Amino acid sequence: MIIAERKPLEEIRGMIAGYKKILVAGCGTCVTICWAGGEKEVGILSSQLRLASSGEGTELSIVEACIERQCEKEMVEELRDKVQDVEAIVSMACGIGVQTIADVFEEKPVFPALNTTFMGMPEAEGVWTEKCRSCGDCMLYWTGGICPVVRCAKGLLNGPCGGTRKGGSCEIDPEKDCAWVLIYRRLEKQGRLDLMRKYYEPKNYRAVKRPGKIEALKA
Amino acid sequence: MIRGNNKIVAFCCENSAYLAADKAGRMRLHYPDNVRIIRVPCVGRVDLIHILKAFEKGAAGVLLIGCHEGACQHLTGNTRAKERAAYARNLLKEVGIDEARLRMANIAPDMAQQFVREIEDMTEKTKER
Amino acid sequence: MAKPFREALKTKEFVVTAEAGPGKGSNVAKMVEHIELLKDRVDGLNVTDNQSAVMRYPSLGTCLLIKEHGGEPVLQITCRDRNRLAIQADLLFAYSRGIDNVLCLTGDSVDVGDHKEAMPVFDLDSVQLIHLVHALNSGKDMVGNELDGGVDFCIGASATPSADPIEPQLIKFEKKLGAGVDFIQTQAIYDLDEFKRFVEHARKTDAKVKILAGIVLLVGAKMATYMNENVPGIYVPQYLIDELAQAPKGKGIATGIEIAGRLIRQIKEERICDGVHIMAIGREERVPEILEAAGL
Amino acid sequence: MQIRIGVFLCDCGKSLSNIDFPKVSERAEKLQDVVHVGLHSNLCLKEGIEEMLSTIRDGAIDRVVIAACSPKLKEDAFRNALEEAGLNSNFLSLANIREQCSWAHEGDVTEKALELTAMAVERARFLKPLVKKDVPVNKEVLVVGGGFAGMKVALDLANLGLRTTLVERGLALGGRLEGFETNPAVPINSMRKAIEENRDIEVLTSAELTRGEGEVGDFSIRIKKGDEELSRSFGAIIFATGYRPEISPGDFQLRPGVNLISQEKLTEILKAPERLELRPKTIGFVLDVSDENCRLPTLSALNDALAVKERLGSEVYVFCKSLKVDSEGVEEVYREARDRGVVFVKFEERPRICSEDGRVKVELNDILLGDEITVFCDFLVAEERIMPSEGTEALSSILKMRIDSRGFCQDENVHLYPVSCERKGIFCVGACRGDLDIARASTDVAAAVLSTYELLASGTAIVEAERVKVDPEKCRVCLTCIRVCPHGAIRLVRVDTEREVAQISDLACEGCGICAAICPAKAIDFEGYGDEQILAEVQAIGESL
Repeated sequence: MIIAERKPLEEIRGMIAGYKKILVAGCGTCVTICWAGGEKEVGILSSQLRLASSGEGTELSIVEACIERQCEKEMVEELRDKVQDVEAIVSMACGIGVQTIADVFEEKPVFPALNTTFMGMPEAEGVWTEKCRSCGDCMLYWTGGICPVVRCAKGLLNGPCGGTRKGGSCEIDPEKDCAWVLIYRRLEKQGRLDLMRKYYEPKNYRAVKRPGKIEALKA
Repeated sequence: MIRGNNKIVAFCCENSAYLAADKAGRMRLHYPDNVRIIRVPCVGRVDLIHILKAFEKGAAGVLLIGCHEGACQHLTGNTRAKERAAYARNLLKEVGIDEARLRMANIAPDMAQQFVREIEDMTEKTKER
Repeated sequence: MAKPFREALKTKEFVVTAEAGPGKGSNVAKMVEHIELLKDRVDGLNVTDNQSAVMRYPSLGTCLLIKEHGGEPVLQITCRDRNRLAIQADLLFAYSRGIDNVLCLTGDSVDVGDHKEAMPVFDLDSVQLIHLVHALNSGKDMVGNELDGGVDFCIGASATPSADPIEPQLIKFEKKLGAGVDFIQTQAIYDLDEFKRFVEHARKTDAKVKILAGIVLLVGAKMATYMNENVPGIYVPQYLIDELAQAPKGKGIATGIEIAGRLIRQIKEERICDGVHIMAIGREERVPEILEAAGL
Repeated sequence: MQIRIGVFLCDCGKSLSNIDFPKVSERAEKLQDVVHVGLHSNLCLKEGIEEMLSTIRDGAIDRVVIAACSPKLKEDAFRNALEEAGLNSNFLSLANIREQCSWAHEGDVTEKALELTAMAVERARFLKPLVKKDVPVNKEVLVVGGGFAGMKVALDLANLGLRTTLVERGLALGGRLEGFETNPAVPINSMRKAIEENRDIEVLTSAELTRGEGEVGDFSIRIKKGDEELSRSFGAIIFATGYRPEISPGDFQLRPGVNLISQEKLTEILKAPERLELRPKTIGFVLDVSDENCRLPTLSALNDALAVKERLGSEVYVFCKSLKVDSEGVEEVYREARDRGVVFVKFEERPRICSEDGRVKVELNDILLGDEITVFCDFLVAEERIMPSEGTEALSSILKMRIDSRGFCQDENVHLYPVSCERKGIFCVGACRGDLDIARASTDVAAAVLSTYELLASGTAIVEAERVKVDPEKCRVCLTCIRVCPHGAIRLVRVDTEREVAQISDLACEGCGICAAICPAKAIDFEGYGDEQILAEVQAIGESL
């Protein structure tokens, strides 16, 4: 799932400065689940924007909306009526949703309210961690299902760096586990340490041509 | 422009603060009449948007009053409310509202005086607004 | 003129190298001073590459300076700041200017340095880097294109004998040996028993590899405690910290020099490994005293 | 459809003199959807209610706002009255103009009374009916732990006609009390026999819980017995997993050995005193070192002291700080021990204990004598610390219930005392929830049996259907509510062939609204405390009327 985080209010206000009527559009999928851009967050941001502009005595009227998925052109179409009445759109979706809205409503300025951060999973209530960097060349089969590309701070492929801290945490953050210590422990448990002893060639960074595009075989 | 109404909105847990308010009345512990109590089943029910809307409406201050820590009938309601209040204070700061206008307090059902003190404190704090 | 480092590795019984840390800025006067001071007393001057991810005068440039002043440079190269193209190009340049010793390192994370917002490259890791140098040595670049004018590098790698847990480190270390290295330079060691076990392990995988024990000069009890708490893979035993703590005020560094000298002497006398690499971080001018204390 | 709100003002027998009721009445009439405003003096009395009901009927009123005393006093009565009038009992909105208005402030509070009434009216406009519904509950009960408390629960429930399954991980029923010196003696053997003979109790020994799903009224439990895994359903679960004694040598300067012995070891000695080479001349007990409120260790030390006197004839010293004798019958045991010559020595500072010439030397300041004394004992019986049974943590995580900071079942929360836990339908009895003696465990059993009986006996439970409800269309299945519900009342349910959504169990829900506050999709509505209802009240604040 895509994980995002809301931008500071100041930055969002800077983008919409001068617009008097805006649409704040939430997205009901990934960013709702990661508490960044769902219906609840649309309400909070809108309320904050109203409070801030009334505090300054500027005029701002806000239309609130939240659709199922902003990354689908057809679903974004649902916003058309509301978009017609506003001067600008603040999208609370990931970068994909923002661009989809911008493509569909080309004539209106679209501003991102979130920073799209990574693909991850919920670790606990309200805590998400990055798990995949979509390298296009998955190697989880030989690392015990633990991705060194994303979970090792340096993305090393042949084992830990010398920075592993006492007990097996990462050089850059004692709170984070060294991915290679985790990989070692899991492979050891599975009796597959030979996988870790193998040499792995430098990674193919062209596994996916960027910008990526996939055309699935037609069934 | 949102006009100020000088009211204090107190979200009161019906297991503690609401009862303390009733008791204050029975004891005739007179306190400022600008407080508006909204009864909630647990202070953990209070959502960020409730707090923000109260300020949008022009409230001078917002209080979340729940049970003492460790004594929430729903275990985590009051601690969640505390975290939420801290988060809401950041949201308020972002819009230029004095964070002191939002406060989370913990009281027991029989603590009428404490309830009155909370109201008086907040009234005092928000007076020179 | 110093004897080539690779020659020393082959022929000398006890090899000594010292670390040279470039400064920030284009003024190389101090660097030159250190080079002049040390070039004839050690078998190699080993130049760090943006050490601790702090931007400095380049390793390659410093190696050239050493060459110009008649010293024997060892080029450290990390995977942090350059992708595979830049690394190969730098190596070709180095060799063309007579720099033919290279120490292959992963590199500290940019998060610990002074340009924390930089893009960490790590296109390759240290094992892959060793393979890359071998490819160049064989006259080809890493994708197999012929080189017009090959190279012949003496290849080194690092190891962390005091890491905890040690097992994953040893696996990676074995991969480095498997890739083929001429010498190993270790992280700072203080506990010789532990170090002996490490050497024994290394010899099992590669009996011929030369091992240089890392010696970091301790300047006081505070530094020792700090390193124990903050520098991964370094462990200073309590009795050494006590010894430093007992030193009279201002004499901590003297005690540190004595400790370093004692360690080196013991390594040499007991033939624990093939030499030492002295890291007198920021106090290169004290290296001669360490050598004296070690009886070298 | 047009909402018709009736506002009923009550001046509490004309006692609320700082409110100008005619003015409130006059202005309340202008509020949106208000079709009637009435002024009453004693709405809470029978006549008052009847008057209100006839007004409701005559005026075809469908939402009722009562501005009167605190809802904590008469809310239920008013709701019942609404039902009598054929209205849904949820169509009531109260304004507390007595305790929180008239009585709370000095001077005229007409404006505030008016605003409180307006808030209640605004809220009333958003009320939706709540339907009461019977839900079936499974009448079978799972009892975990076959010690004294577990056996007693099973027997008592069976006597009340509820079938139980008693799961014990050991080889046989009996638990820790077996062989324990108790006074009065606990008839473990006859209890065991009664259970064996009772057809309403199924006993599974050498069995353990492996999985637990569902909520009160419908728990699905997997039980592993040998190689077999049984799947069962229960309406309620009672935990009686007991405790584990632990001596902490760290509490003393000595390691447990010949001279410092455990209570368990003493029990062994007392069973076969003839095996001792030498009759011990002096035996000491030390209490209250790790925990001043130790009840079980105190009780057993007293019983043991008596037994030592009787069977070994030794001199007995009990070194203690506060000696908890507040449990039923313990005071008598204490008196008897004193009468029989057991010496109690009270200390403030922990005694210094060391080994000397093969005996244990206890040095302490006797606070009654006010002087240092030294006692040599042949044996010193160490106080045991009462710890949760092994596996308590695993078991509680299977059933998604919390344990307290010491690892006992049941959170340290006053609302849960004595035997409830945060999950409805799960009860904890006896020493699994702390240092409880037999008398207290028996009280627990009675409480849990009564609660279980009330919950399950009729086979159905009345709930307000969907008071807190997840809108399946809006649910994004982020699992947040499931993770945050303190009562474990929410689970994923398949709504159609493809989609699973969160669903709240009406029976297990305790109505706190934490889920509604946190749902990032705003998919959870809480009738009575829904967003639009709370915000309606907020909206009405400060509106000039």
